[in-house]
Amino acid sequence: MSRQTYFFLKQTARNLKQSWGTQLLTLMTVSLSVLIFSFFLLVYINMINASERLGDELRLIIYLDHEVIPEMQPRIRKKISDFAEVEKIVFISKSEAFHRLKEQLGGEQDVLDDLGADFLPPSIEIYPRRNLHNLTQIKEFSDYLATLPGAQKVQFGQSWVERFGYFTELMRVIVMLSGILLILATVFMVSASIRLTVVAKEAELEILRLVGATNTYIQTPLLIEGLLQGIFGSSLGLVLLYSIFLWTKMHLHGPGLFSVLTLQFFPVSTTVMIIATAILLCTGGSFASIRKYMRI
Amino acid sequence: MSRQTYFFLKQTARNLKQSWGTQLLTLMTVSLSVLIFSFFLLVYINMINASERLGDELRLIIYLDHEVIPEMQPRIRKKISDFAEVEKIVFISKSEAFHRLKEQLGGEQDVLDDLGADFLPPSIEIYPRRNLHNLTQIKEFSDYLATLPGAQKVQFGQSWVERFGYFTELMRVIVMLSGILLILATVFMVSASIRLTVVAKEAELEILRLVGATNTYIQTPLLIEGLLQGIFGSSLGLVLLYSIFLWTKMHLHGPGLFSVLTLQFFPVSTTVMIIATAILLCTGGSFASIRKYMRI
Amino acid sequence: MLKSFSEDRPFIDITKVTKVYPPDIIALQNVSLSVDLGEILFLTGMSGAGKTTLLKLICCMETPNKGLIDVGGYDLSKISASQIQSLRQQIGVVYQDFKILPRQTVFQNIAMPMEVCFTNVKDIRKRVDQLLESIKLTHKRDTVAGKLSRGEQQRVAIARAASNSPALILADEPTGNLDAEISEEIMKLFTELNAAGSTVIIATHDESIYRNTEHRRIELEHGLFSRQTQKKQLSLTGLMS
Amino acid sequence: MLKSFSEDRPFIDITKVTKVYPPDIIALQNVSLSVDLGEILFLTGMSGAGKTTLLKLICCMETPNKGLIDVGGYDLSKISASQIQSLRQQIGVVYQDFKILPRQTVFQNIAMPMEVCFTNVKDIRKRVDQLLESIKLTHKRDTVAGKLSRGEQQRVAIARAASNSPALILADEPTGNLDAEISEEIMKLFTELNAAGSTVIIATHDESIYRNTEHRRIELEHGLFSRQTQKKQLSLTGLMS
Ligand SMILES: Nc1ncnc2c1ncn2[C@@H]1O[C@H](COP(=O)(O)OP(=O)(O)OP(=O)(O)O)[C@@H](O)[C@H]1O
Ligand SMILES: Nc1ncnc2c1ncn2[C@@H]1O[C@H](COP(=O)(O)OP(=O)(O)OP(=O)(O)O)[C@@H](O)[C@H]1O
Ligand SMILES: [Mg+2]
Ligand SMILES: [Mg+2]
Repeated sequence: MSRQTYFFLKQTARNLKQSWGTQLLTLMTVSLSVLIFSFFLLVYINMINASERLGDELRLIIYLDHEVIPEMQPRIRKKISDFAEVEKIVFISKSEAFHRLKEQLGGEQDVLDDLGADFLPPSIEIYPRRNLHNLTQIKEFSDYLATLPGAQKVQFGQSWVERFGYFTELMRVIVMLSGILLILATVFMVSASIRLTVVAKEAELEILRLVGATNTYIQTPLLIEGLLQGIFGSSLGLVLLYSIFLWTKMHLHGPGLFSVLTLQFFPVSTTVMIIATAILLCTGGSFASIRKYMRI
Repeated sequence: MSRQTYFFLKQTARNLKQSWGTQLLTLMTVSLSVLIFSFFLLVYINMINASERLGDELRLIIYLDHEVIPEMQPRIRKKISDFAEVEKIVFISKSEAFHRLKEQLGGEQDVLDDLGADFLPPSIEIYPRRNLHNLTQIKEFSDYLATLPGAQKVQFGQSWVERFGYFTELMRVIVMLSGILLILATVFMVSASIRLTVVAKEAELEILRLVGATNTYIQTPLLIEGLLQGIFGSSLGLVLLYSIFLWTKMHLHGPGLFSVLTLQFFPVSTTVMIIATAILLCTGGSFASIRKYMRI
Repeated sequence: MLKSFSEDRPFIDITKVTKVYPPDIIALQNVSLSVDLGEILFLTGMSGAGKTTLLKLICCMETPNKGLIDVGGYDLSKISASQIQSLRQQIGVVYQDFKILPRQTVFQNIAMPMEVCFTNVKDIRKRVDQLLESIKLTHKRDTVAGKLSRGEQQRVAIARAASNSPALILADEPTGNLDAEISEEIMKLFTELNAAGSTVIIATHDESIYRNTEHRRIELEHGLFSRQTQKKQLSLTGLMS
Repeated sequence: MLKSFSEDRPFIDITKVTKVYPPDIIALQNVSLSVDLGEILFLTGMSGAGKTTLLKLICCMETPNKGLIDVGGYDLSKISASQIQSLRQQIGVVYQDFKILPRQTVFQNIAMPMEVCFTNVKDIRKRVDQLLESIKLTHKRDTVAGKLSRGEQQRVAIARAASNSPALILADEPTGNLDAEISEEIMKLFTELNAAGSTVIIATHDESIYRNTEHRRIELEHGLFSRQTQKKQLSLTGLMS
C-alpha cells in the first residue's frame, strides 16, 4: 500500500507538472464558479435579511370610534391573532395619541394647547409577523381588521409598502434569474474545462487501459486532483468573495445607513458546505467524464 | 470567384455537418453569454430609470420666519440655482401651508378650524435636478439653503433619501460586481468553446497549411461560421431575454406599481449593437485562435 | 506467467472466429488457430487482410461476432473487467500506430506498463535502461517522445511492449519504419524475450525478418488463412477453415 | 510545373545545410545535394539519420540553421508566406505519420490538395477515382479514414500526395506498412507520376523497392551523406560534404 501511495502521489505530481496550464484553467474555473455562486447566495441572504429588517417597520393602525377598555383587550388580541400571526399589538388611547402628536410637532406643540387632549381618535397598532410581506396579504389583513367592532378606518403606509414590496419583488426576480443564468454559466464552464482536461488526457487514458491499469490506478490520481482543485478553487473563490464583501461594506459606509441594513457574510457552516460541494463536483465531474474509459 | 464561393459554402456546410456538436455548443455559449450580458445591461438601464423616477419625489423644504414677497422670489430663485441646478422651486405661503394640512387631515380637518390660518410657517419647496442624488450632496445643498435669509430650518425626507440612496448604492454595487463576474464568465465560456473548436480542427488546419491552402481558403469558412454563430447565437439570447422580460413584467403586475416604475426593453439600436458585437467577437475570436496556424 | 494457465493446453486457442466491422466489413471469417506457450508465430498477409484485427481480438480490444477465443486460460467471451486488466498486464503489444505518448519522455513511455503493476522504482530504472540499450536509444532516455524520428518512436513502442516481461507479446508490423540493421536487433530482442518465456506473435510484411527463421508462419488473405508453414512441428491446430 | 523555374538549373539545390534541433541534436550536418527536374531519388539511411528532416526542409516545414535551399527557383530563406503556399501546392508529401484526417472519408482526404487549388468538382472526382484504382481502395471510397487498416491509410496518404499531379513528390517511408505486392503497385504509381513530369524523392528502408532500379540513391548516416550511387549519370552535384 505504501508503494502504491507513493506511486499515486508521484503520478499526481507528474500530472500537475505536465498539464499545469489546463490545471490552472480548471482551478480558475472552479474559483470563478464558486465566486459567482456564493456571490449570489450572499446577495440573496442579505436581501432577505434586509427585507426582514425593513418589514419590521410595517405596522397597521386601526382607528377606533371609542376607546377599548382594558378588559376587552385580550378578546381583540385574540381576534386579531386568529387571522394572522402578529408580533405585537399596542393599544393607543386618545391621550396617548395626543402626546405622540405633540412630540411629533416638536417646537410647534403649543398650537395644540387649545385643543382638548381627546381630539384625536384612539387606535390599535398592529406589528405583523415577518411572513406577512406580500401586499395582497396585508390588504386582506387590513380588510379583516376593518370589520372589528368599533373600527373606523385601517391605515398602513400603503405607498411605502407598495414601493418596498415592489423593490423586494423585483430584486427577488433579478436575483432568481441571475441565479439561473449563473448556474447555467457555471455548469457550462465546469463541463467545458473538464472536457478540455479529458481531451488532453484521452490518449494517456486509452493507453493506461490497454496496458491493464486497474480502476484504482486510474481514478486515484484524478480523485486527488479533484480534491486539491475543489479545495483550492473554492477557497480562492471564497477569499475573493470575502474581499469583495469587505470592500462593499467599506464602500457603502455612511452615517446611519447601518441602522437600516447590516451586511452579513456566510456563517462557517455555509462556507464549509460550499467547499464540500465544490470538491464533490470536481471529483464527481472528472469521474463522470472518464466513465467511458472505465469500461473494459 | 463563383467556383470559390461554391467551395466555401460547401466547406462551411461540411464543417457544420461534421462538427455539429461543437458548433451547437458554441452557439449555446454565444446565446448564454449574450443573454447574461444583455440581462445585466437591461437591469442596469431599468435601475437607472427607476432611480430617476423615484428621485423625482425628492424635495427640500425651507421653513421661513416670514413670507417671501413676490418681488423677492426671483432673487432667491437665483441664489438657489446658483448652488445647484433645480427642477422647480415652489413658494408656499402660510395660508397655502394651512390648506395643505387641512387636506392631509381629511375627515379630521375641522379640528383646525379654531386655529388661525397662519399658525403654520411659510416655506419654499425645492425639487432638485436628477443629478443630485448623492446623500452628501443633498446635505451640502441643505446646509447651503439654511444660510438663506429668513431660513429657519431645512427639511428633506432624510430617512427616505437615506434608505433610497442606500438601496440604489447597493444595487449599483451588486449590478457592477455581477457585471464583472459575468463578463469574466462570458470571456471564459467563449474562449473555452473556441479552444474546444480549435482542438477539434487542429489536425485539419495543420494539413491544410501543409497542402498550401491560402489564408482566404482557411479563413473564409471560419468567417461565415462566425457570422452565422454570432447572428443566431445573439438572436437566440435576445429572444430568451425578451421572454424573460415579458414574464417579469407580467409577474410583477400589480395595482399601482407601474405608477412608480415602468420596465423598459432595449431600443432597437441597442439590440442591433449587441448582435453586431456578438458577430465581431465570434469571428474575431476564431480568427485569433487560429492565428498560430496562419504563420507560414 | 498467467496463474490460471495449465501447460497442457494451447496458450492461445482461437476457434472459428468471425469479426465483422459495421456495417458489413468482414475482417476475419471463421478463423481457427492455436498457439503454444513459448512459440514465435509470424502472421503475414496483404494490407487489409485482417492481421491487426486478429491481434486486437487476442488482447480484448475488439470482441468477435462469432467463435471462441481462449488466451492463457481465460475464455474471452466470459472474462470480467478485472480479469481483462490482469490479462492485459501480461500482454505486451506493439501497436501498428505505436500509441506512444508524445508529451512524455522515452523513459516514462517505456516505464508505463511497469508502473501500472506497481513495480518498484529501482527495478523500473534497471529494466528501462537495459531495454534502451537493446533498442539503441540510451541517448534519448529523457527526450520527449514526440521529438523522436518515426523509427525511434517505433523502437520505443517495442521497448514498452517488452518492458513488463509479459507472457505474450503481440507485435504489429514492428519493423515498418526500421532499417535492416536495427530490424535484426529487434528480432534478437524478441528471440531473447521468447527464450525468457514469452510467447511472441509478429504481424509483418517484412519478408527479411521471417525468411531465415524456422518459426511457424500463417498467411491471411481477405480474412481467411490461406497458407501456413509449420517448421517446428509444434502445433497442428492452426488450420485453414 | 513551377512558373518561375528555368530548366537549366537543378530543380532542388541544397548547399551546405545544417539543421540542429534544440537543444543540440544535430539532424543534418553540412549537407549538399542537387536534384534535377524529373529525377527519381532514393534517400536511405538508418533510423534517425536525418531523412525526414531533409524532406521537411525541402517543403518548408523546418528552416535550416545554416546553408541555402533552393526549390524550383525559390530561395527558401527569402520566400514569402504566399510563395510558400503556392510552392506547397506544387509539392505532394507522403508524411511518415500519414497525417490523414481520421474523421473524413477517403475521398475527402485525397481530394483535399485539389480543393485547396479550387479544382473543379468533376476533375476532382475523376482524379480521385483514378487514384483509388491505382492504390486498390475503390471499395473504401466513402469509408471514414480512421476505420481503415494502417496499410490502407498509408495508401490514402500516397494518393493524397499524388492527387494534385505535383511538380515534386516527397515520399517518406511510403511502403512501411505495405506488402511486397502493393509496394510494387505504389512504385509503379510513382514511376507513372515521374513520367508525367514529377520529380520524386523517396526516403525508405525497404531495400526491395530500390534494389532493381537504376535511380540514384543517397545514403545518410548521422546527418551526413555517407554514400551515393549514381546510376543514371544525371547529376553529379550531390556530394558527400
Ligand atoms: N522535432 C524534433 N526535435 C528534436 N529532435 C528531433 C526532432 N525531429 C527529429 N529529431 C531528431 O533528429 C534526428 C533525425 O531525425 P529524422 O526524423 O530526420 O530521422 P529519420 O532519418 O527520418 O529517421 P527514421 O527512419 O526513424 O524516420 C533524430 O535523432 C531525431 O531524434
Ligand atoms: N474500426 C474499423 N471499422 C471498420 N472497418 C475496419 C476497422 N478496422 C479495420 N477495418 C477493416 O477491416 C479490414 C482488416 O483490417 P486490419 O486492420 O485487420 O488489416 P491488416 O491486415 O492489419 O492490414 P494492414 O497491413 O494494412 O495493417 C480492412 O479492410 C479494414 O478496412
Ligand atoms: Mg494492420
Ligand atoms: Mg523519418
